[in-house]
Amino acid sequence: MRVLDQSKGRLFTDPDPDKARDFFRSKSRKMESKVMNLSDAIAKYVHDGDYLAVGGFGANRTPIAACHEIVRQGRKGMAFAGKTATHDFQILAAGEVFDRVDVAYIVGLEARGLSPCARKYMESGRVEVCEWTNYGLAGRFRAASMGVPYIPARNILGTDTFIRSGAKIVECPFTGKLLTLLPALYPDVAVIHVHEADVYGNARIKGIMVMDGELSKAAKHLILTTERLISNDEIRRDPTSTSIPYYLVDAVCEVRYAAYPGTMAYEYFSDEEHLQEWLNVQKNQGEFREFLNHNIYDCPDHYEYIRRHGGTEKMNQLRQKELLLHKEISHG
Amino acid sequence: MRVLDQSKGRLFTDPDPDKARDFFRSKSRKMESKVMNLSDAIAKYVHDGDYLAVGGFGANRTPIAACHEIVRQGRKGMAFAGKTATHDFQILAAGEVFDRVDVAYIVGLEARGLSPCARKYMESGRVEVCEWTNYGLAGRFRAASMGVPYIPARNILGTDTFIRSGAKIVECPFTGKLLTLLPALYPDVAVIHVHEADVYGNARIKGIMVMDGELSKAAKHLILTTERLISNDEIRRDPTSTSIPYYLVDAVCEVRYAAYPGTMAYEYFSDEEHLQEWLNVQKNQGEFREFLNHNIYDCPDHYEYIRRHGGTEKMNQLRQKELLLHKEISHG
Amino acid sequence: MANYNTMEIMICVAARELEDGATVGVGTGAPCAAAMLAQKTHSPNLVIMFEAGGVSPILPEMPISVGDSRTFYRAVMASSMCDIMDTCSRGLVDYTFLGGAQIDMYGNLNSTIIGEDYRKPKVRFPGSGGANDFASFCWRTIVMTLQDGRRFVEKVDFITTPGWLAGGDSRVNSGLPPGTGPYKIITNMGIMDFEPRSKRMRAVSVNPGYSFQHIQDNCGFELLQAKDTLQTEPPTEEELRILREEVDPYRYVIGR
Amino acid sequence: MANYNTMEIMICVAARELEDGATVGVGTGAPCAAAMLAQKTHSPNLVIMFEAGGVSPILPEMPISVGDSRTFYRAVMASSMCDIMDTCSRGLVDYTFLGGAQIDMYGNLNSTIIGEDYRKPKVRFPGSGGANDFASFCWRTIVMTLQDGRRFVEKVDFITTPGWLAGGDSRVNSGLPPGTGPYKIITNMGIMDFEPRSKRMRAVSVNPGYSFQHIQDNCGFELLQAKDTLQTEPPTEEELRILREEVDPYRYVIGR
Repeated sequence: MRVLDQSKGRLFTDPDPDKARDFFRSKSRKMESKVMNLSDAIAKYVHDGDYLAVGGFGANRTPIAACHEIVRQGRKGMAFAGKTATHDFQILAAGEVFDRVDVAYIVGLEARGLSPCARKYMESGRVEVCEWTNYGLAGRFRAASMGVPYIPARNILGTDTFIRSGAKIVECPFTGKLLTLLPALYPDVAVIHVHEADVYGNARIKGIMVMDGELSKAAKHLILTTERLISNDEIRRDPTSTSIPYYLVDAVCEVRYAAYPGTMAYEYFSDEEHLQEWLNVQKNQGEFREFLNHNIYDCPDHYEYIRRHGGTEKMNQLRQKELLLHKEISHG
Repeated sequence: MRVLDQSKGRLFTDPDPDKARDFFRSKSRKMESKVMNLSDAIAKYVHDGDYLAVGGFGANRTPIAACHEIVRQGRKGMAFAGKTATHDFQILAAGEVFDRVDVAYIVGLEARGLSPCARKYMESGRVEVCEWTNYGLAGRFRAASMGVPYIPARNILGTDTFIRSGAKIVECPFTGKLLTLLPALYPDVAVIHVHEADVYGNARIKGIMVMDGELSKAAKHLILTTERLISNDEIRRDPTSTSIPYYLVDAVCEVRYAAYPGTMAYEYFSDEEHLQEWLNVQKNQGEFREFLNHNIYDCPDHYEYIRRHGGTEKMNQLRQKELLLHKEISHG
Repeated sequence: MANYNTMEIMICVAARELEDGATVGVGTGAPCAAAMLAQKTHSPNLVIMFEAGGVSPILPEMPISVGDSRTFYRAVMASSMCDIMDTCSRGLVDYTFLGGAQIDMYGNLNSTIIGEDYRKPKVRFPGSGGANDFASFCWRTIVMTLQDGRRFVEKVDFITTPGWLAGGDSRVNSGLPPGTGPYKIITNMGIMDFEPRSKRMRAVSVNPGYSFQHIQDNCGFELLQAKDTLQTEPPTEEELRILREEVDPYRYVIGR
Repeated sequence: MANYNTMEIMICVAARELEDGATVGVGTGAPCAAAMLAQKTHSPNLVIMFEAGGVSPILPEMPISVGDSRTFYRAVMASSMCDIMDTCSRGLVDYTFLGGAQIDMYGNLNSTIIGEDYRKPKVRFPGSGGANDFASFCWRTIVMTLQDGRRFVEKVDFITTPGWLAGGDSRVNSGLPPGTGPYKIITNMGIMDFEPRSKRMRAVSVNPGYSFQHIQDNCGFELLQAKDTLQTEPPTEEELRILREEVDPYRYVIGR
């Protein structure tokens, strides 16, 4: 099983499972309340230079409130997992929070277009990049979640994506086939937004998990934001529905609408107008600075951000849209 | 990444993902009714010589009805995944259905004791064995489910379990650590018992999944037995609760109490008296033959087996026990 | 003959490639519209999978994101990225639809950077997303893109997503699963496939109003031409009606 | 002094090893009883994990199987074997309790076969189950077994589950995660640990009514003896009351 090809990208984290084991050995397993406010959680668990990953996909179930708070607190020099990072990416890029990125998908907002500020930052030469794919990053989290230094896969073979990754290509000792080895990625800290959590961090996600199952296990520290706190009794009533167990979790922050202006399945649909405003305002540097002040730097918290964008009334409209009630209403 | 140690066990299946891909390429993805009776499903998808795996763990959510039917139809020369195989194992051993076994846990019924007939068969020299562990077999299914020829792990190192397995030990090219490589296991056919399924095979399991998520994806053919059929509309009402998607499934058989005399979580508890009867009767060869005739060979189907063991009244008692109602009743 | 625009013909032509009972991994936009159109015309049993986890939803409208809640609306399963991509890796997914900023004669796609200095690119694009994964695992990759000499280039600046790599047997020799690879390229001017031995791009069908020369003039490398180049059937009235009224009534994809 | 039987003292002694807030992977029977007893005495926050997927249930009674519905009754999560064992592999699980048909001076366990011909064993036992996995991954392995010269053997017929292998550094050199290994052996006669350098089994505490010599007489290899061998505290009235009334009222494990 020879190493046949070596990539040129740099690993921003150590894939050594024994170093991770030493960390996890000392992590508390006590079932005690971890409820705190978001700004305290970010202050406590997100540090300059840390490797950060956030949950969700695109602007869906993405912890936007946490991204704002990280920018507001002025974190710098972080590494970031660009795993279909869209609106989260442009927020963090606007704050120049990171200078190293593992890329699967960045700078774009899917069908909505590309983010000028994110592109400019990525084209500045100030950000070190290592290239992966969505499944590649998911695989790296999965390797970490399994406590092994890598898992094999059959993607990125033959491409420049491989050359600019930190993967290796080897020959399979069972079959002789060429395999990509995806090294484990243990983020220092991850933030995942969930539908429901108890005070200990037992949490439920409804709908697609994306790669948050793997991420929640790979991360050394894990902050949950939750649409609502629920009782431990309710968690225990239906253990099949638990998506994330409490012992992975360091902080539980109840932040309603924390994925706004993105979508939270079954709760609220994305605010497409505000997302377009985000993209449009970036064309003018001064306006963008003012926009960031208004929405992030001078905005004390997510409640105020929601208030500035229509508050409960707007959230109700987005809920109607999410539940497709707007169609029934317009037809009714 | 050299191969440092080579085990002596034989792989009963080919870990080549491309051969599996060729099979899966031709497997139908049409969403059409797959409802059939269990004996037809076993006749159609379980063949002499095939590699068989069954779902559940111990005598919990194990497809006992299918095991009876396989013995009743006289399958021979099969290979079997002995993944905490307990009552299922002694049934299949009584029928001498298999002659090759991947072992994690066999011949025992956990706290209930060891099965004389299963031990005798395993000590006869007529069964070829390859040694693994529970996580080892789960890892082999996981590798298959990922479409890769192996996954790395850190178990079975240093032991005779490794020597008698079909694993390899290599040096990790990222960390220099020694790793076990667990080769992919694609069973020819698997049977999994579920709580609810629609006619297409979209299925829900309540409570622990054990390794049935991985197994359902690894198996080339998959037979579901289900406590009850539900509508596709109900499946689509709550896609978060789907455990197995229809495109993995070849046959859907509604068989109420199909895990009896084992436990089906939230439905019925195990019939410990009948399981003890199973163990006790094996001490006498003639009595055991008669017992097998009564319970399997001369028993047309699982409905009759249930009828011979107390029918609906007994099932109600086991339901009360499962839901701990017997405690409330005795205290009431 | 019906009136239609560039996007409409591409979507209609792409939809025809998807036979009933097939599985397809799609992104949002044109690929999703093509899959929806196929479902509503000749392939009611087409199984649509989204990389973020949605399996076989009953799409109430065009999703905006590959992971938005529409992608698992009344789905048979709301799963995960690993589950979907594992399913592709196991060989259960027949088709995928991709695009890219650049494509070369072997169907290799670039969606990463333009420029020569990787560390300081002239233009930074999003990167692979799930494209490299889908193209590595799914049996047949279909590319939908506009016919344009700046897109169809001699050499892509960066191979984000594998096509036939350097042609011939190079793709299978790289370790990518045998039997996979680019299948068709669908543009506003025509349909290309790949010559079986060399794996070079080859025009096989020309859209109404265009000739092979039009396609070649809007292609930055020498195109092969199939012996019997076909005329692409234009979108039917029925295809257009379903596309406009049922698939994309708000004209997110087909434009206004 | 309270009356107690062999099983009761082993369970009480084992329970004391589990500090509050620790995680423990347990099987049914005595290990589960010990964990439940610890929860109900000094370790209310002890987290019990079952290999089939149950996490931190509120056990209404002794489970019969590691996978029966009691193991996830009012649990915080009903998970899977891969999830539980991955969690062990990541280093999040502190303790595991194991048994076996044979154990040697390095704490290696045999639960596979007795006999010299592997292909036709004299006795076939169940095999590893999850024991090898737990012992490979969890930080501290505790073995509960009866003190018996046929169990404590010079050389086990088959190393199913790793102890310190050949002693010294051989365990870590085999690639097993550093910092893991057998921690204590709890028998009806006493408690053993392992001498830190040689990794040979060493008596550290003698149960009431027994001496070191009793233990050595019921051990098929030479035992080391700790400098200050302790007297094991017998089960307290309170421990026995909780064990008999709350943990195992039907006396499944502690016997009648």
